[in-house]
Amino acid sequence: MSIDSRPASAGVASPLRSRTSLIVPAAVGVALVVVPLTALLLRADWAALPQHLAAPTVWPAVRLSLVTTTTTVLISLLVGTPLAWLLARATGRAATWLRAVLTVPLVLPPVVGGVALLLAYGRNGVVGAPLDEILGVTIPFTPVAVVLAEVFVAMPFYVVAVEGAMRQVDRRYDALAATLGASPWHTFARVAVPLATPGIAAGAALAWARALGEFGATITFAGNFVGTTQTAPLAVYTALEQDPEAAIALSVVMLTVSVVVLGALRGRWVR
Amino acid sequence: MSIDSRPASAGVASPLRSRTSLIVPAAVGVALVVVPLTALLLRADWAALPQHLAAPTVWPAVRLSLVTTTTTVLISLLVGTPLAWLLARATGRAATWLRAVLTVPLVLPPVVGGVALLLAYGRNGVVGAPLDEILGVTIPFTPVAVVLAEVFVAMPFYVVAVEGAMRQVDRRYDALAATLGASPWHTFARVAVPLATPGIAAGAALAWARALGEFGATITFAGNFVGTTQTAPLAVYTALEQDPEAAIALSVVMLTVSVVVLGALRGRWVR
Amino acid sequence: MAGTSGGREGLDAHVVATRGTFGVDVTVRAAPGEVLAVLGPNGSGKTTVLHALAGLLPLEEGHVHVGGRTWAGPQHALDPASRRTGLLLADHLLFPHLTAAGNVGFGPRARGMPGTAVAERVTTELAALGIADLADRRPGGLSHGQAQRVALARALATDPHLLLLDEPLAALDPATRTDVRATLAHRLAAYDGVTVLVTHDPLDALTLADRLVFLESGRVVQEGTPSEVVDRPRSRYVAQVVGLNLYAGNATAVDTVLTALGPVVTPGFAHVGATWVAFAPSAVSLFPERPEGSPRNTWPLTVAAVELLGRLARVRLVDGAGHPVVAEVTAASVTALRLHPGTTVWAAVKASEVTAYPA
Amino acid sequence: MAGTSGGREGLDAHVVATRGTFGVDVTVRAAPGEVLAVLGPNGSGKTTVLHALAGLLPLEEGHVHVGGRTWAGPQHALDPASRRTGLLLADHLLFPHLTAAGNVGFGPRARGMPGTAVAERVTTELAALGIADLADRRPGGLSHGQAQRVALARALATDPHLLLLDEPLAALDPATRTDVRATLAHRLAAYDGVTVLVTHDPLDALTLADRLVFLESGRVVQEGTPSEVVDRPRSRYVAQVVGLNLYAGNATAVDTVLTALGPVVTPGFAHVGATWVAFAPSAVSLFPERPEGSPRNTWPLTVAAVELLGRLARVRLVDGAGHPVVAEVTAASVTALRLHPGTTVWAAVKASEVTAYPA
Amino acid sequence: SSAGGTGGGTSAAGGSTVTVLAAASLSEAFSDLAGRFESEHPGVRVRVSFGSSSKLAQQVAQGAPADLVALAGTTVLAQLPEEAQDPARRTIVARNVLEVATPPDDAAGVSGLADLARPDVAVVLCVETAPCGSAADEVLGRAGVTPNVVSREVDVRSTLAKIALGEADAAIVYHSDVVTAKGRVRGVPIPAALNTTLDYPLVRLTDDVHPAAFAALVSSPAGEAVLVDAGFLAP
Ligand SMILES: Nc1ncnc2c1ncn2[C@@H]1O[C@H](COP(=O)(O)OP(=O)(O)OP(=O)(O)O)[C@@H](O)[C@H]1O
Ligand SMILES: Nc1ncnc2c1ncn2[C@@H]1O[C@H](COP(=O)(O)OP(=O)(O)OP(=O)(O)O)[C@@H](O)[C@H]1O
Ligand SMILES: [Mg+2]
Ligand SMILES: [Mg+2]
Repeated sequence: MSIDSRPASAGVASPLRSRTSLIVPAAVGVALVVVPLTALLLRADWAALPQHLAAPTVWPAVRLSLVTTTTTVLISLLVGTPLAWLLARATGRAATWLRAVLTVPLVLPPVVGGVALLLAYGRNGVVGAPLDEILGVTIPFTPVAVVLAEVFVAMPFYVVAVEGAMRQVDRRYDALAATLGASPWHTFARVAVPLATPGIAAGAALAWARALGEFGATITFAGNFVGTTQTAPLAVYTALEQDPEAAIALSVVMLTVSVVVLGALRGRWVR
Repeated sequence: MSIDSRPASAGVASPLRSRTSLIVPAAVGVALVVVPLTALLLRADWAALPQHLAAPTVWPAVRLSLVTTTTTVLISLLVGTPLAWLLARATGRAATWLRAVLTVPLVLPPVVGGVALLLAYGRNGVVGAPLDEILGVTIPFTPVAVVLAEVFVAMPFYVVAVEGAMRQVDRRYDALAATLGASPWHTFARVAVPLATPGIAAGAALAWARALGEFGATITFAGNFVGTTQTAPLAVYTALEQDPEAAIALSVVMLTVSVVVLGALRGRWVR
Repeated sequence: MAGTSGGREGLDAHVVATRGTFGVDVTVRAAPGEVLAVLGPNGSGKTTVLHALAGLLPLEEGHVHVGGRTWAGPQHALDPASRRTGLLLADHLLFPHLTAAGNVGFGPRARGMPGTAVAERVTTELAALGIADLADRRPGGLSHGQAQRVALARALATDPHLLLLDEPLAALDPATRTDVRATLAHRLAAYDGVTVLVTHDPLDALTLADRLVFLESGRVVQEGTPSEVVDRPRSRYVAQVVGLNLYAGNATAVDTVLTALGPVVTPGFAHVGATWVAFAPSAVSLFPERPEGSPRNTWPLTVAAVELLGRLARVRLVDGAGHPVVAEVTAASVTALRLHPGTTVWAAVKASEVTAYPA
Repeated sequence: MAGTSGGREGLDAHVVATRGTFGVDVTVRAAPGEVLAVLGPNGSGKTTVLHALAGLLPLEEGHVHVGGRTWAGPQHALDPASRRTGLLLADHLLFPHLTAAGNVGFGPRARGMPGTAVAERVTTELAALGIADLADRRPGGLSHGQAQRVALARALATDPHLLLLDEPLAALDPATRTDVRATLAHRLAAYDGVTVLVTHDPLDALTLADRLVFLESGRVVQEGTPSEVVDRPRSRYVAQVVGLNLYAGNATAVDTVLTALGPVVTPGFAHVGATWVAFAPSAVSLFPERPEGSPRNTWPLTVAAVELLGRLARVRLVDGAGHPVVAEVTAASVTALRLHPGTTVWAAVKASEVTAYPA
Repeated sequence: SSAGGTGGGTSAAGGSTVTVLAAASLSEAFSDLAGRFESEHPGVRVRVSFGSSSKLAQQVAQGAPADLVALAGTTVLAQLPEEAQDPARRTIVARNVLEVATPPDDAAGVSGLADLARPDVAVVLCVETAPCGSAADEVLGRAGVTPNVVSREVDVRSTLAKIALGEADAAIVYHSDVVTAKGRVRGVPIPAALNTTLDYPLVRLTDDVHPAAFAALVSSPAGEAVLVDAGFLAP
């Protein structure tokens, strides 16, 4: 029997003071994020915006960003969700340390992350060298490198967030599913994933956003070639060197796109 | 009555195939992260490590990073937790859009984030100008600026992750707490926070890691002054210019610290 | 709990609320200190009414007045935290992160009671329900019945103005149930607020309640004191719960009522028209042949089911048209009469064992 | 469910397990098709035993053999998914994200049944329990009793080799309970696996079970067929559940047993030494003065509590040393004798109403 | 008395500080010079922040409390506040020329600009908007070479990383970058006729004494020597 979540209050809200003690810090939190964004919007050169957007590099960069970030999120979902689930239910030291290792890309300055990717998948890399010699495949300077860089940087966010959410799924549901004959996979797909949906949505949003903003690892590992590896943030950065106004205009557009995408998706997805 | 979570299986694990279908993608996920890190470790110049670490800029940078990231996490906890809770329980369009706006700093290329912070809190900024004129306080190029930059970049990760976790807290517990006379604050502090602990821990880890790795916004907004605003990633960046080996050595140390901190903290905290 | 709550004017509520496609429209009233038992089939809206009283479900219409104060009215509704209710939910919902003591102390602490007073109160409440030794256990380490007692203690510990108990004793073993029922009876007798008790157990209702309210499909079908209800059930469901055979009929003569079973002879009554006829299962005797002699009501029936309850047996019978009659006979007669589903027997009820009252 | 499960050799289990500081050490055996009811006070380990059988709690020692296969032994234990159990938990735990139909179909689907067969099976199961109309409802939209029936359907839908039911009927209203009990009795009669049924309701146990097992503190205190247990309870708790007064005593003469209440005269028996003495509450008559005449057992007692149950009343009495006696009298006698806590009365029990059997 | 910045300068109570913003490529030389200055002027601290020139310009525009800013190239001067653009406030302290960089093993066998046109030589250049990028385009145009460009890197660091790790076979960077890379890349000079020069202006944002002294040190022969050691040409 569920308790209805609509508040019964039609008017009076008596514990106002207590509500204030939540709203004030929350408002501070909002301000810390919103004030700089507002400043950016206030100072943006709106008149020149159409002209900035007409630049030939804009559309390829936005398209590449959308494609690669979507791929990154899909990879995270496919590969990160089982990982998060196994970690959430794992006990013991090995799991603890694996968990910590997976957070390393969050800590690594992205540029160093890019170097690490080069050392791994580059022409002389641990994996890249045999790949080059045997299959003749080179990864750097291709869109695949962009995706690899984004996955490296963003998937850990997804895994950490989803693991937290999966941990919150009552273990009794797993156990019950097992008695009903559900294999681990069935339990994962039919019980854990649906019950952790809010966390998965949050994790996907985090990963998508992080991938969309990814800059350092991409530039170092994938390079910056219009149409192939120049994502939106690289375009912004490139513009920043010469014309900060244009860069700001571009980022404002990027933000708008992301707010709209996230707002629309999450509003539909969650709740 | 809780179901014991220890597996009853003493040996045989029959649905092996099904377990494999979880383990294979999870292993791919681990590999995507671990391979580049391993490459980094393999290529690091271990012999020169002590010498690199003895550089006079290392210790101030590490100390500043630890202080500012800890502050950032504390601010996120204090301010972001109520925010996440209110968002998790809010309905309606306003909440949906606020949620989307809060993810903007994840998307913003950090350098643009730094510009936004300068536009807001710089001496000519929207908030900074009055602050300077009235109180004589300037924020940029101080450790406060480092914290502001880290909060701007990292807190959204915390809020998004914790909101997901809070959503998963059964609403019936809130309702029940209310009938027991608990004010919103009491419900938040005594029910929502403890029940969402795994998510909060995950969120804090994300925010801490993101803050520790933060580079673009900090260098733009706070500058790169040894001892005052040069955090570990900035030190790595500066070293990278002259001596990539030293930079890699430094990052390896940074990683080790972060793995140890996260491993130890989360092992104790969660579970 | 005596003297702690101000229920001078008791409870006066008219609850109109919906949950999905289901609606309730129920009026409940009780004087201060009264215990109101709410009974009814599964899904009849009992829990829904409790939730509406607690403020967890908004009223669409109606009002809730408790102790002279308006908790909910047409304009205005207090939120759950501002109502002083003690709510026990059927699926107890203990806070999983708090110990038994933490759960029981949650309400007092939330209402600002100082720490030492809370600890004392918690000890008292747990001891009264025989679970003092479980104080430091988390809900995960409690059995079902233990958890339910903790939840009961939690509801009682808030000094509520309105105590709302949803199946408080359902998970208790019979011995504990007797003890807790006695404890609860004692507590409720000393309590000057109103208690609304949802239960499926007629024993709980009869021993604890001053008045019974029966719901079906979100509407009240009968209410009254226990003896009124037990003596004169007015719906098949109520009759089943209090353990009577009940038939609607039409009074045709001073002592005969025409029912679906056929004419039933009664000790006599003083009215005409629609009439209820009731008799106890134990008043039904079964015979292999049509009996001669005093019982004036006899019917040929077919056995539908036999339930053995130790030395007694409950026999469910139906007439040709499927109207049910329940008989209670000794286990010995079951063997003697070879009663099993399908057997045809004669049932007899003395006129003096039949009650008849206007519908 | 007939013929679907291979419980040819029934259940043979010795469960030694711990949960925190609590341990169970229980042996349960049942032939194929048998229904075993497990009863016992709250916290006696009933649920713990079920969990161990289902594989949710590891055995520390012992074994579980079902239908000739070893589910758990000293070396080896199947995980829960590889055991074919149908488990109903006391706090039903429906999957909140699935509809009633989705919950019931979960097991069949997990075991690889094709979609259309699942849908058919689900419809059948829900209809049998009278909740076909709730198929598309999520657990949040079900009442407590409705949810319990869905959970029961879910357990039954898996064609288990071992059916484990933890208080399956506790949340049902009396009318539904009777119906579901009948349905269940029907199902279980046709089922060739073993059913272990945990319940607090003697009626469930007596009507559904072939054998009863009573647990206390994680150990078996009595087991046997319903009539063995009802006739000859061997612990105070068992006696209370089956509704008898029980005293341990010592046979001193051919027809007298020395108990805590004093000497009790019985119809006679053929042994000496430790003896149980039992009589029903309804065999106890109450008198304001010491009665003369046939009853040979009389004691002066003090009323501790009176529970009115409609036309009947249950009176709890204690002797000078606090030994309890329960009497069942008519509500009329309660008024006539002015019975209320503190009244002193004489209780009488005819020797012919007393049962005595060796301890 | 200031041009765009007030600086932490001598006006600050208790010990004076000179705050310098410098282009990342100057970091080794300016760290060295700051140390020298501090030992010559006890009680005066020199704080140097390194970053990309455009970022530094932006920081100054937003009121960074700096006394001096040293930029790579003169184009970003336009982003400085108007007062700071006064030519009297700046001195050119160093110059840089372009050079081809290859991995140390030079597997592709690059011996001059012309080799960059070979299809088997993967070339990385700085992005057009960065000084090293526009300059490289200019040089290549002058030489009539169309290279096989695989990436236009946003800064020198990532350009050099590609060469040092062998991901690309050749790049065009500044001579000082090759010197700073200390053997991890090999430099191939570009003939002066084709080459271009990048000027490093040092802009005085305040008029305090210590900053002026530091600026003087940078322009002094000793300062010049340090800069030349770091791969720059004397102005
Ligand atoms: N979302 C919904 N949509 C449709 N009907 C609903 C919804 N939620 C609840 N109901 C129905 O409301 C009715 C009342 O439920 P309630 O829990 O009040 O019953 P109850 O009398 O407490 O029953 P029980 O004895 O089983 O606890 C039930 O029939 C239930 O199916
Ligand atoms: N973590 C723990 N530490 C100590 N004791 C525990 C723990 N978990 C469970 N117990 C105890 O184990 C005992 C057995 O519990 P179980 O649920 O099996 O009882 P039960 O017979 O099913 O009772 P009920 O009729 O109330 O459902 C209980 O007394 C409970 O308090
Ligand atoms: Mg209910
Ligand atoms: Mg139990």
